[in-house]
Amino acid sequence: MFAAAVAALVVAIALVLVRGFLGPTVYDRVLAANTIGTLAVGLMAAHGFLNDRPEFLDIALVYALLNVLSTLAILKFFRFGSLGDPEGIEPPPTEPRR
Amino acid sequence: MMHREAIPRVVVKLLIPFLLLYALYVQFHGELGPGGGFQAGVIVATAVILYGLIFGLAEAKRIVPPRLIEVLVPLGVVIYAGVGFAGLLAGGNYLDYFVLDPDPVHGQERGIFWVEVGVLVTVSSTMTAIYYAFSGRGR
Amino acid sequence: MIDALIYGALILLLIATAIGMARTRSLFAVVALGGIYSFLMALALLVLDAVDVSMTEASVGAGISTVLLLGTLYLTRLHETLPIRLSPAPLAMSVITGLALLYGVVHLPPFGDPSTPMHRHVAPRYLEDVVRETGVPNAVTAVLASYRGYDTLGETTVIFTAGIGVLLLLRRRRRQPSDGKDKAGR
Amino acid sequence: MSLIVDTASWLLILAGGFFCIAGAFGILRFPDLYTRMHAAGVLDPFGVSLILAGLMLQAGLTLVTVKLAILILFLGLTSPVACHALGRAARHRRLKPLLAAKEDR
Repeated sequence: MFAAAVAALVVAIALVLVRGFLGPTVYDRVLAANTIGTLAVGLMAAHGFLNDRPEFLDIALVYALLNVLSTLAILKFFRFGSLGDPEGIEPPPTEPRR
Repeated sequence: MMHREAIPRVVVKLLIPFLLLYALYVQFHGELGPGGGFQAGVIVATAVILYGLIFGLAEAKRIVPPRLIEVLVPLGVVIYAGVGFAGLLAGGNYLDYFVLDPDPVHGQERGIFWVEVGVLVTVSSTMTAIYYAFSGRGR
Repeated sequence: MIDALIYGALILLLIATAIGMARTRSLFAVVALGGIYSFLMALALLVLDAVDVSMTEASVGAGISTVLLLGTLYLTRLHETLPIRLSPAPLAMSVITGLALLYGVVHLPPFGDPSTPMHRHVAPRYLEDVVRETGVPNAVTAVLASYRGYDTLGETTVIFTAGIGVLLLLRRRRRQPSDGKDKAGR
Repeated sequence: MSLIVDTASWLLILAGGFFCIAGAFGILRFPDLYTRMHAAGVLDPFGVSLILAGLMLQAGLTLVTVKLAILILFLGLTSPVACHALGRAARHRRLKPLLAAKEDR
Protein backbone atom coordinates (compact mmCIF):
# COMPACT_ATOMS: atom_id res chain seq x y z
CA MET A 1 0.00 0.00 0.00
CA PHE A 2 2.82 2.36 0.83
CA ALA A 3 4.50 1.23 -2.36
CA ALA A 4 1.42 2.35 -4.29
CA ALA A 5 1.58 5.79 -2.67
CA VAL A 6 5.30 6.06 -3.40
CA ALA A 7 4.77 5.01 -7.02
CA ALA A 8 1.98 7.54 -7.50
CA LEU A 9 4.12 10.30 -6.03
CA VAL A 10 7.14 9.44 -8.19
CA VAL A 11 4.96 9.43 -11.32
CA ALA A 12 3.46 12.76 -10.31
CA ILE A 13 6.93 14.22 -9.74
CA ALA A 14 8.02 13.05 -13.19
CA LEU A 15 4.94 14.63 -14.82
CA VAL A 16 5.41 17.94 -13.01
CA LEU A 17 9.10 17.91 -13.89
CA VAL A 18 8.17 17.85 -17.56
CA ARG A 19 6.19 21.04 -16.97
CA GLY A 20 9.26 22.45 -15.26
CA PHE A 21 11.24 21.88 -18.45
CA LEU A 22 8.56 23.06 -20.87
CA GLY A 23 7.02 25.82 -18.81
CA PRO A 24 6.99 28.77 -21.17
CA THR A 25 7.16 31.42 -18.44
CA VAL A 26 9.32 31.38 -15.38
CA TYR A 27 6.18 31.21 -13.24
CA ASP A 28 5.35 27.79 -14.63
CA ARG A 29 8.77 26.60 -13.56
CA VAL A 30 8.37 28.07 -10.10
CA LEU A 31 4.95 26.45 -9.83
CA ALA A 32 6.52 23.15 -10.83
CA ALA A 33 9.29 23.57 -8.26
CA ASN A 34 6.80 24.40 -5.52
CA THR A 35 4.60 21.43 -6.43
CA ILE A 36 7.56 19.08 -6.51
CA GLY A 37 8.46 20.33 -3.04
CA THR A 38 5.00 19.41 -1.78
CA LEU A 39 5.16 16.02 -3.49
CA ALA A 40 8.59 15.46 -1.97
CA VAL A 41 7.08 15.97 1.48
CA GLY A 42 4.55 13.24 0.76
CA LEU A 43 7.19 10.98 -0.74
CA MET A 44 9.44 11.34 2.28
CA ALA A 45 6.61 10.44 4.63
CA ALA A 46 5.47 7.48 2.54
CA HIS A 47 9.02 6.21 2.10
CA GLY A 48 9.57 6.37 5.83
CA PHE A 49 6.53 4.14 6.35
CA LEU A 50 7.61 1.83 3.54
CA ASN A 51 10.85 1.11 5.39
CA ASP A 52 9.23 1.04 8.84
CA ARG A 53 11.26 4.03 9.94
CA PRO A 54 8.75 6.85 10.15
CA GLU A 55 11.02 9.00 12.30
CA PHE A 56 12.39 10.53 9.11
CA LEU A 57 9.39 12.82 9.10
CA ASP A 58 11.66 15.53 10.49
CA ILE A 59 13.09 16.14 7.03
CA ALA A 60 9.62 16.33 5.53
CA LEU A 61 8.77 18.94 8.18
CA VAL A 62 11.78 21.00 7.15
CA TYR A 63 10.48 20.98 3.59
CA ALA A 64 6.93 21.84 4.56
CA LEU A 65 8.19 24.82 6.53
CA LEU A 66 10.86 26.13 4.18
CA ASN A 67 9.26 25.46 0.80
CA VAL A 68 7.37 28.74 0.88
CA LEU A 69 10.53 30.83 1.18
CA SER A 70 11.76 30.42 -2.38
CA THR A 71 8.37 31.22 -3.88
CA LEU A 72 8.01 34.32 -1.74
CA ALA A 73 11.55 35.38 -2.67
CA ILE A 74 10.69 35.11 -6.35
CA LEU A 75 7.49 37.08 -5.81
CA LYS A 76 9.51 39.78 -4.08
CA PHE A 77 12.06 39.82 -6.82
CA PHE A 78 9.48 40.24 -9.55
CA ARG A 79 7.27 42.77 -7.88
CA PHE A 80 9.86 45.06 -6.40
CA GLY A 81 13.03 44.20 -8.22
CA SER A 82 14.98 43.61 -5.04
CA LEU A 83 15.10 41.14 -2.24
CA GLY A 84 15.07 43.47 0.72
CA ASP A 85 12.99 46.54 0.29
CA PRO A 86 9.23 46.16 0.08
CA GLU A 87 8.91 49.66 -1.32
CA GLY A 88 11.75 49.46 -3.76
CA ILE A 89 11.68 52.36 -6.18
CA GLU A 90 13.73 50.75 -8.89
CA PRO A 91 11.93 49.18 -11.82
CA PRO A 92 11.71 45.41 -11.68
CA PRO A 93 14.07 43.42 -13.87
CA THR A 94 13.19 42.68 -17.43
CA GLU A 95 10.87 39.78 -18.04
CA PRO A 96 12.84 36.70 -18.97
CA ARG A 97 11.65 34.80 -21.98
CA ARG A 98 11.99 31.05 -22.02
CA MET B 1 1.27 49.16 2.02
CA MET B 2 -0.32 47.16 4.79
CA HIS B 3 -3.05 45.73 2.62
CA ARG B 4 -1.08 44.98 -0.46
CA GLU B 5 0.37 41.76 0.84
CA ALA B 6 -1.94 40.91 3.68
CA ILE B 7 -1.95 37.16 3.13
CA PRO B 8 1.82 36.54 3.06
CA ARG B 9 2.23 38.91 5.99
CA VAL B 10 -0.25 37.10 8.20
CA VAL B 11 0.99 33.62 7.31
CA VAL B 12 4.64 34.52 7.68
CA LYS B 13 3.88 36.02 11.07
CA LEU B 14 2.31 32.70 12.03
CA LEU B 15 5.14 30.70 10.53
CA ILE B 16 8.20 32.39 12.03
CA PRO B 17 7.68 31.28 15.66
CA PHE B 18 7.24 27.71 14.47
CA LEU B 19 10.40 28.00 12.40
CA LEU B 20 12.42 29.15 15.40
CA LEU B 21 10.88 26.48 17.61
CA TYR B 22 11.62 23.85 15.01
CA ALA B 23 15.20 25.07 14.75
CA LEU B 24 15.56 24.52 18.48
CA TYR B 25 14.07 21.05 18.08
CA VAL B 26 16.51 20.20 15.29
CA GLN B 27 19.38 21.57 17.35
CA PHE B 28 18.68 19.65 20.54
CA HIS B 29 17.13 16.57 18.97
CA GLY B 30 20.14 16.18 16.71
CA GLU B 31 21.61 13.75 19.20
CA LEU B 32 18.68 11.39 18.68
CA GLY B 33 17.45 12.01 15.17
CA PRO B 34 18.67 13.74 12.05
CA GLY B 35 19.87 17.29 12.40
CA GLY B 36 22.35 19.31 14.35
CA GLY B 37 23.94 22.70 14.53
CA PHE B 38 24.31 23.32 10.82
CA GLN B 39 20.73 22.50 9.90
CA ALA B 40 19.33 24.43 12.85
CA GLY B 41 21.49 27.40 11.93
CA VAL B 42 20.15 27.38 8.39
CA ILE B 43 16.57 27.24 9.68
CA VAL B 44 17.18 30.21 12.00
CA ALA B 45 18.67 32.16 9.11
CA THR B 46 15.66 31.22 7.00
CA ALA B 47 13.36 32.73 9.62
CA VAL B 48 15.29 36.01 9.53
CA ILE B 49 15.35 36.03 5.72
CA LEU B 50 11.62 35.33 5.56
CA TYR B 51 11.01 38.25 7.89
CA GLY B 52 13.24 40.48 5.79
CA LEU B 53 11.52 39.44 2.57
CA ILE B 54 8.02 40.16 3.77
CA PHE B 55 8.45 43.06 6.17
CA GLY B 56 11.41 44.75 4.53
CA LEU B 57 15.12 44.75 5.05
CA ALA B 58 15.09 47.78 7.35
CA GLU B 59 12.63 46.11 9.68
CA ALA B 60 14.70 42.92 9.79
CA LYS B 61 17.82 44.94 10.50
CA ARG B 62 16.01 46.66 13.34
CA ILE B 63 15.29 43.31 14.99
CA VAL B 64 18.54 41.55 14.11
CA PRO B 65 21.05 44.41 13.80
CA PRO B 66 24.03 43.91 11.47
CA ARG B 67 26.30 44.85 14.38
CA LEU B 68 25.01 41.86 16.32
CA ILE B 69 25.53 39.62 13.29
CA GLU B 70 29.11 40.80 12.94
CA VAL B 71 29.72 39.85 16.55
CA LEU B 72 27.97 36.48 16.22
CA VAL B 73 29.90 35.28 13.16
CA PRO B 74 33.22 34.99 15.03
CA LEU B 75 31.53 34.22 18.34
CA GLY B 76 30.48 30.75 17.14
CA VAL B 77 34.04 29.84 16.22
CA VAL B 78 35.19 31.23 19.56
CA ILE B 79 32.68 29.02 21.39
CA TYR B 80 33.85 25.98 19.44
CA ALA B 81 37.52 26.72 20.02
CA GLY B 82 36.73 27.60 23.63
CA VAL B 83 35.44 24.07 24.21
CA GLY B 84 38.85 22.89 23.04
CA PHE B 85 40.62 25.21 25.45
CA ALA B 86 38.31 24.13 28.24
CA GLY B 87 39.55 20.61 27.60
CA LEU B 88 43.14 21.88 27.85
CA LEU B 89 42.41 23.72 31.08
CA ALA B 90 40.76 20.66 32.59
CA GLY B 91 43.93 18.72 31.98
CA GLY B 92 43.19 16.86 28.78
CA ASN B 93 44.01 17.36 25.13
CA TYR B 94 42.58 20.01 22.83
CA LEU B 95 38.90 19.20 22.07
CA ASP B 96 39.02 16.40 24.65
CA TYR B 97 35.53 16.16 26.13
CA PHE B 98 36.16 13.34 28.57
CA VAL B 99 37.74 15.70 31.08
CA LEU B 100 34.94 18.27 31.01
CA ASP B 101 32.98 16.46 33.71
CA PRO B 102 33.87 13.92 36.40
CA ASP B 103 31.66 11.47 34.53
CA PRO B 104 33.29 10.99 31.10
CA VAL B 105 29.97 10.32 29.34
CA HIS B 106 28.53 13.54 30.75
CA GLY B 107 31.68 15.29 29.64
CA GLN B 108 31.12 14.05 26.11
CA GLU B 109 27.52 15.19 26.13
CA ARG B 110 28.52 18.59 27.45
CA GLY B 111 31.27 18.99 24.86
CA ILE B 112 29.01 17.97 21.96
CA PHE B 113 26.30 20.35 23.20
CA TRP B 114 28.56 23.40 23.23
CA VAL B 115 30.24 22.49 19.98
CA GLU B 116 26.85 22.29 18.29
CA VAL B 117 25.90 25.64 19.80
CA GLY B 118 29.05 27.13 18.27
CA VAL B 119 28.18 25.71 14.84
CA LEU B 120 24.61 27.03 15.15
CA VAL B 121 25.75 30.55 15.98
CA THR B 122 28.30 30.76 13.17
CA VAL B 123 26.12 29.21 10.47
CA SER B 124 22.98 31.22 11.24
CA SER B 125 24.81 34.53 11.49
CA THR B 126 26.90 33.90 8.37
CA MET B 127 23.81 33.08 6.29
CA THR B 128 22.05 36.17 7.61
CA ALA B 129 25.14 38.29 6.94
CA ILE B 130 25.31 37.08 3.35
CA TYR B 131 21.62 37.85 2.87
CA TYR B 132 22.06 41.34 4.30
CA ALA B 133 25.10 41.94 2.13
CA PHE B 134 23.38 40.80 -1.05
CA SER B 135 20.03 42.46 -0.62
CA GLY B 136 21.33 45.66 0.92
CA ARG B 137 23.19 46.59 -2.22
CA GLY B 138 21.75 48.80 -4.87
CA ARG B 139 22.29 47.63 -8.37
CA MET C 1 14.10 -4.07 -4.29
CA ILE C 2 11.52 -1.33 -4.22
CA ASP C 3 14.13 1.01 -2.79
CA ALA C 4 16.36 0.29 -5.76
CA LEU C 5 13.45 1.10 -8.09
CA ILE C 6 12.72 4.40 -6.35
CA TYR C 7 16.40 5.24 -6.34
CA GLY C 8 16.73 4.49 -10.03
CA ALA C 9 13.72 6.63 -10.87
CA LEU C 10 15.10 9.50 -8.80
CA ILE C 11 18.51 9.24 -10.46
CA LEU C 12 16.88 9.36 -13.91
CA LEU C 13 14.89 12.43 -12.87
CA LEU C 14 18.08 14.03 -11.52
CA ILE C 15 19.89 13.45 -14.80
CA ALA C 16 16.95 14.87 -16.73
CA THR C 17 16.92 17.94 -14.49
CA ALA C 18 20.64 18.48 -14.96
CA ILE C 19 20.31 18.28 -18.74
CA GLY C 20 17.36 20.67 -18.60
CA MET C 21 19.41 23.13 -16.53
CA ALA C 22 22.29 22.95 -18.98
CA ARG C 23 19.99 23.62 -21.93
CA THR C 24 18.10 26.54 -20.41
CA ARG C 25 19.35 30.05 -21.14
CA SER C 26 17.14 32.07 -18.81
CA LEU C 27 18.97 32.17 -15.51
CA PHE C 28 15.71 32.58 -13.61
CA ALA C 29 14.54 29.27 -15.01
CA VAL C 30 17.86 27.75 -13.99
CA VAL C 31 17.28 28.94 -10.41
CA ALA C 32 13.82 27.33 -10.40
CA LEU C 33 15.18 24.10 -11.87
CA GLY C 34 17.97 24.18 -9.31
CA GLY C 35 15.31 24.12 -6.61
CA ILE C 36 13.81 21.03 -8.23
CA TYR C 37 17.24 19.42 -8.42
CA SER C 38 17.75 20.03 -4.73
CA PHE C 39 14.38 18.44 -3.85
CA LEU C 40 15.21 15.35 -5.89
CA MET C 41 18.69 15.19 -4.38
CA ALA C 42 17.33 15.26 -0.84
CA LEU C 43 14.90 12.46 -1.77
CA ALA C 44 17.70 10.35 -3.26
CA LEU C 45 19.82 10.84 -0.15
CA LEU C 46 16.87 9.88 2.01
CA VAL C 47 16.37 6.68 0.00
CA LEU C 48 20.07 5.92 0.55
CA ASP C 49 19.48 6.29 4.32
CA ALA C 50 21.82 9.29 4.59
CA VAL C 51 19.39 11.10 6.86
CA ASP C 52 21.62 13.88 8.15
CA VAL C 53 22.92 14.79 4.71
CA SER C 54 19.37 14.75 3.40
CA MET C 55 18.34 17.10 6.19
CA THR C 56 21.16 19.47 5.26
CA GLU C 57 20.21 19.39 1.61
CA ALA C 58 16.59 20.01 2.54
CA SER C 59 17.29 22.94 4.82
CA VAL C 60 19.76 24.63 2.47
CA GLY C 61 18.17 23.78 -0.86
CA ALA C 62 14.55 24.52 -0.03
CA GLY C 63 15.01 28.18 0.74
CA ILE C 64 18.38 29.73 1.34
CA SER C 65 20.10 28.73 -1.88
CA THR C 66 17.25 30.12 -4.00
CA VAL C 67 17.36 33.40 -2.09
CA LEU C 68 21.14 33.72 -2.42
CA LEU C 69 21.02 32.84 -6.13
CA LEU C 70 18.31 35.45 -6.67
CA GLY C 71 20.47 37.97 -4.83
CA THR C 72 23.31 37.11 -7.18
CA LEU C 73 21.02 37.42 -10.20
CA TYR C 74 20.05 40.85 -9.00
CA LEU C 75 23.67 41.92 -9.20
CA THR C 76 24.26 40.39 -12.63
CA ARG C 77 22.02 39.97 -15.62
CA LEU C 78 19.21 37.55 -16.20
CA HIS C 79 20.30 35.79 -19.35
CA GLU C 80 23.20 33.58 -20.12
CA THR C 81 25.04 34.89 -23.16
CA LEU C 82 25.88 32.22 -25.66
CA PRO C 83 29.53 31.97 -26.65
CA ILE C 84 30.15 33.28 -30.14
CA ARG C 85 32.14 30.31 -31.31
CA LEU C 86 32.43 26.81 -29.97
CA SER C 87 35.77 26.27 -28.28
CA PRO C 88 36.87 22.63 -28.17
CA ALA C 89 39.33 22.86 -25.31
CA PRO C 90 36.78 23.26 -22.43
CA LEU C 91 34.60 20.54 -23.98
CA ALA C 92 37.55 18.15 -24.15
CA MET C 93 38.50 19.09 -20.60
CA SER C 94 35.05 18.29 -19.20
CA VAL C 95 34.77 15.08 -21.22
CA ILE C 96 38.14 13.92 -19.90
CA THR C 97 37.21 14.84 -16.33
CA GLY C 98 33.91 13.02 -16.66
CA LEU C 99 35.58 9.91 -18.02
CA ALA C 100 38.15 9.97 -15.23
CA LEU C 101 35.38 10.26 -12.63
CA LEU C 102 33.49 7.39 -14.26
CA TYR C 103 36.69 5.32 -14.20
CA GLY C 104 37.05 6.06 -10.50
CA VAL C 105 33.42 5.20 -9.76
CA VAL C 106 33.69 1.84 -11.53
CA HIS C 107 36.39 0.79 -9.11
CA LEU C 108 34.49 1.76 -5.98
CA PRO C 109 33.35 -1.18 -3.86
CA PRO C 110 29.66 -2.09 -4.19
CA PHE C 111 27.25 0.04 -2.19
CA GLY C 112 27.02 -1.18 1.39
CA ASP C 113 29.63 -3.91 0.92
CA PRO C 114 30.59 -4.97 4.48
CA SER C 115 34.05 -6.26 3.51
CA THR C 116 35.50 -2.88 2.57
CA PRO C 117 38.21 -1.37 4.81
CA MET C 118 35.86 1.50 5.67
CA HIS C 119 33.38 -0.90 7.19
CA ARG C 120 35.94 -3.11 8.87
CA HIS C 121 38.31 -0.76 10.66
CA VAL C 122 36.85 2.50 11.96
CA ALA C 123 33.10 2.29 11.49
CA PRO C 124 32.42 -0.77 13.71
CA ARG C 125 34.34 0.78 16.58
CA TYR C 126 32.31 4.00 16.33
CA LEU C 127 29.03 2.16 15.97
CA GLU C 128 29.68 -0.22 18.85
CA ASP C 129 31.14 2.23 21.33
CA VAL C 130 29.25 5.39 20.50
CA VAL C 131 26.48 5.12 23.09
CA ARG C 132 28.76 3.81 25.83
CA GLU C 133 31.39 6.49 25.29
CA THR C 134 29.38 9.58 24.42
CA GLY C 135 25.79 8.84 25.41
CA VAL C 136 24.62 10.14 22.02
CA PRO C 137 22.51 7.63 20.05
CA ASN C 138 22.92 9.33 16.66
CA ALA C 139 26.31 8.14 15.52
CA VAL C 140 26.56 10.86 12.86
CA THR C 141 26.33 13.62 15.45
CA ALA C 142 28.82 11.88 17.72
CA VAL C 143 31.34 11.38 14.92
CA LEU C 144 30.95 14.94 13.70
CA ALA C 145 31.14 16.68 17.02
CA SER C 146 33.31 14.36 19.08
CA TYR C 147 35.38 11.75 17.26
CA ARG C 148 36.10 14.09 14.38
CA GLY C 149 35.88 17.34 16.31
CA TYR C 150 38.93 18.83 14.60
CA ASP C 151 37.36 18.41 11.17
CA THR C 152 34.17 20.10 12.26
CA LEU C 153 36.17 22.92 13.80
CA GLY C 154 37.80 23.32 10.41
CA GLU C 155 34.42 23.35 8.68
CA THR C 156 33.09 25.97 11.06
CA THR C 157 36.16 28.05 10.37
CA VAL C 158 35.55 27.67 6.63
CA ILE C 159 32.00 28.97 7.02
CA PHE C 160 33.32 31.80 9.17
CA THR C 161 35.92 32.65 6.54
CA ALA C 162 33.31 32.60 3.78
CA GLY C 163 31.09 34.96 5.75
CA ILE C 164 33.97 37.32 6.45
CA GLY C 165 35.01 37.24 2.80
CA VAL C 166 31.53 38.06 1.52
CA LEU C 167 31.16 40.84 4.06
CA LEU C 168 34.53 42.38 3.17
CA LEU C 169 33.94 42.23 -0.59
CA LEU C 170 30.39 43.52 -0.64
CA ARG C 171 30.94 46.14 2.00
CA ARG C 172 33.90 47.84 0.41
CA ARG C 173 32.01 48.18 -2.83
CA ARG C 174 29.15 49.89 -1.08
CA ARG C 175 31.38 52.55 0.42
CA GLN C 176 32.59 53.57 -3.03
CA PRO C 177 29.45 54.10 -5.06
CA SER C 178 31.31 56.06 -7.79
CA ASP C 179 33.38 52.99 -8.56
CA GLY C 180 33.74 52.32 -12.27
CA LYS C 181 32.62 48.74 -12.06
CA ASP C 182 29.48 49.67 -10.21
CA LYS C 183 28.43 51.98 -13.00
CA ALA C 184 29.14 49.37 -15.61
CA GLY C 185 26.97 46.91 -13.76
CA ARG C 186 23.97 49.19 -13.76
CA MET D 1 -11.42 -2.89 14.01
CA SER D 2 -8.00 -3.06 12.47
CA LEU D 3 -9.62 -4.11 9.20
CA ILE D 4 -11.78 -0.99 9.19
CA VAL D 5 -8.78 1.25 9.90
CA ASP D 6 -6.73 -0.49 7.26
CA THR D 7 -9.47 -0.15 4.66
CA ALA D 8 -9.97 3.51 5.50
CA SER D 9 -6.27 4.25 5.21
CA TRP D 10 -6.13 2.29 1.94
CA LEU D 11 -8.96 4.38 0.56
CA LEU D 12 -7.36 7.62 1.72
CA ILE D 13 -3.98 6.72 0.22
CA LEU D 14 -5.55 5.59 -3.04
CA ALA D 15 -7.59 8.77 -3.29
CA GLY D 16 -4.52 10.81 -2.46
CA GLY D 17 -2.47 9.06 -5.12
CA PHE D 18 -5.25 9.59 -7.64
CA PHE D 19 -5.44 13.30 -6.83
CA CYS D 20 -1.65 13.60 -7.06
CA ILE D 21 -1.52 12.06 -10.52
CA ALA D 22 -4.58 13.97 -11.69
CA GLY D 23 -3.11 17.23 -10.45
CA ALA D 24 0.21 16.45 -12.08
CA PHE D 25 -1.57 15.77 -15.38
CA GLY D 26 -3.38 19.05 -14.98
CA ILE D 27 -0.15 20.91 -14.40
CA LEU D 28 1.27 19.27 -17.48
CA ARG D 29 -1.71 19.62 -19.81
CA PHE D 30 -3.55 22.81 -18.89
CA PRO D 31 -3.10 25.71 -21.28
CA ASP D 32 -1.76 28.57 -19.16
CA LEU D 33 -0.34 29.45 -15.77
CA TYR D 34 -3.62 30.32 -14.06
CA THR D 35 -5.34 27.10 -14.99
CA ARG D 36 -2.23 25.17 -14.03
CA MET D 37 -2.42 26.79 -10.63
CA HIS D 38 -5.91 25.29 -10.28
CA ALA D 39 -4.40 21.87 -10.87
CA ALA D 40 -1.67 22.56 -8.33
CA GLY D 41 -4.40 23.60 -5.92
CA VAL D 42 -5.96 20.15 -6.28
CA LEU D 43 -2.65 18.42 -5.84
CA ASP D 44 -1.34 20.26 -2.80
CA PRO D 45 -4.06 20.04 -0.19
CA PHE D 46 -5.95 17.02 -1.48
CA GLY D 47 -3.35 14.74 -2.96
CA VAL D 48 -0.53 14.93 -0.47
CA SER D 49 -2.68 15.67 2.57
CA LEU D 50 -4.92 12.66 1.87
CA ILE D 51 -1.86 10.43 1.60
CA LEU D 52 -0.58 11.85 4.88
CA ALA D 53 -3.97 11.28 6.49
CA GLY D 54 -3.88 7.67 5.33
CA LEU D 55 -0.44 7.29 6.86
CA MET D 56 -1.78 8.80 10.08
CA LEU D 57 -4.34 6.02 10.34
CA GLN D 58 -1.54 3.49 9.91
CA ALA D 59 0.66 5.04 12.56
CA GLY D 60 -1.91 4.96 15.35
CA LEU D 61 -1.67 7.19 18.38
CA THR D 62 2.04 7.95 18.40
CA LEU D 63 4.39 10.87 17.99
CA VAL D 64 4.47 10.06 14.29
CA THR D 65 0.77 10.87 14.01
CA VAL D 66 1.32 14.20 15.71
CA LYS D 67 4.14 15.00 13.31
CA LEU D 68 1.96 14.05 10.35
CA ALA D 69 -0.81 16.30 11.65
CA ILE D 70 1.67 19.18 11.97
CA LEU D 71 2.84 18.39 8.45
CA ILE D 72 -0.71 18.59 7.08
CA LEU D 73 -1.28 21.84 8.97
CA PHE D 74 1.85 23.49 7.57
CA LEU D 75 1.23 22.22 4.05
CA GLY D 76 -2.25 23.67 4.24
CA LEU D 77 -0.78 26.92 5.50
CA THR D 78 2.16 27.42 3.17
CA SER D 79 1.30 26.01 -0.22
CA PRO D 80 -1.82 28.17 -0.78
CA VAL D 81 0.27 31.19 0.20
CA ALA D 82 2.94 30.20 -2.29
CA CYS D 83 0.27 29.81 -4.98
CA HIS D 84 -1.24 33.15 -4.05
CA ALA D 85 2.13 34.86 -4.18
CA LEU D 86 2.85 33.27 -7.53
CA GLY D 87 -0.46 34.40 -8.99
CA ARG D 88 0.06 37.93 -7.70
CA ALA D 89 3.55 38.06 -9.15
CA ALA D 90 2.34 36.78 -12.51
CA ARG D 91 -0.55 39.25 -12.64
CA HIS D 92 1.74 42.04 -11.58
CA ARG D 93 3.94 41.27 -14.56
CA ARG D 94 0.88 41.46 -16.85
CA LEU D 95 0.85 37.80 -17.72
CA LYS D 96 -2.44 37.42 -19.58
CA PRO D 97 -4.65 34.40 -19.08
CA LEU D 98 -5.06 32.81 -22.49
CA LEU D 99 -8.23 30.86 -22.06
CA ALA D 100 -9.67 32.04 -25.35
CA ALA D 101 -6.52 31.98 -27.42
CA LYS D 102 -6.64 28.44 -28.69
CA GLU D 103 -3.69 28.66 -31.02
CA ASP D 104 -1.20 28.63 -28.17
CA ARG D 105 -1.06 24.96 -27.27
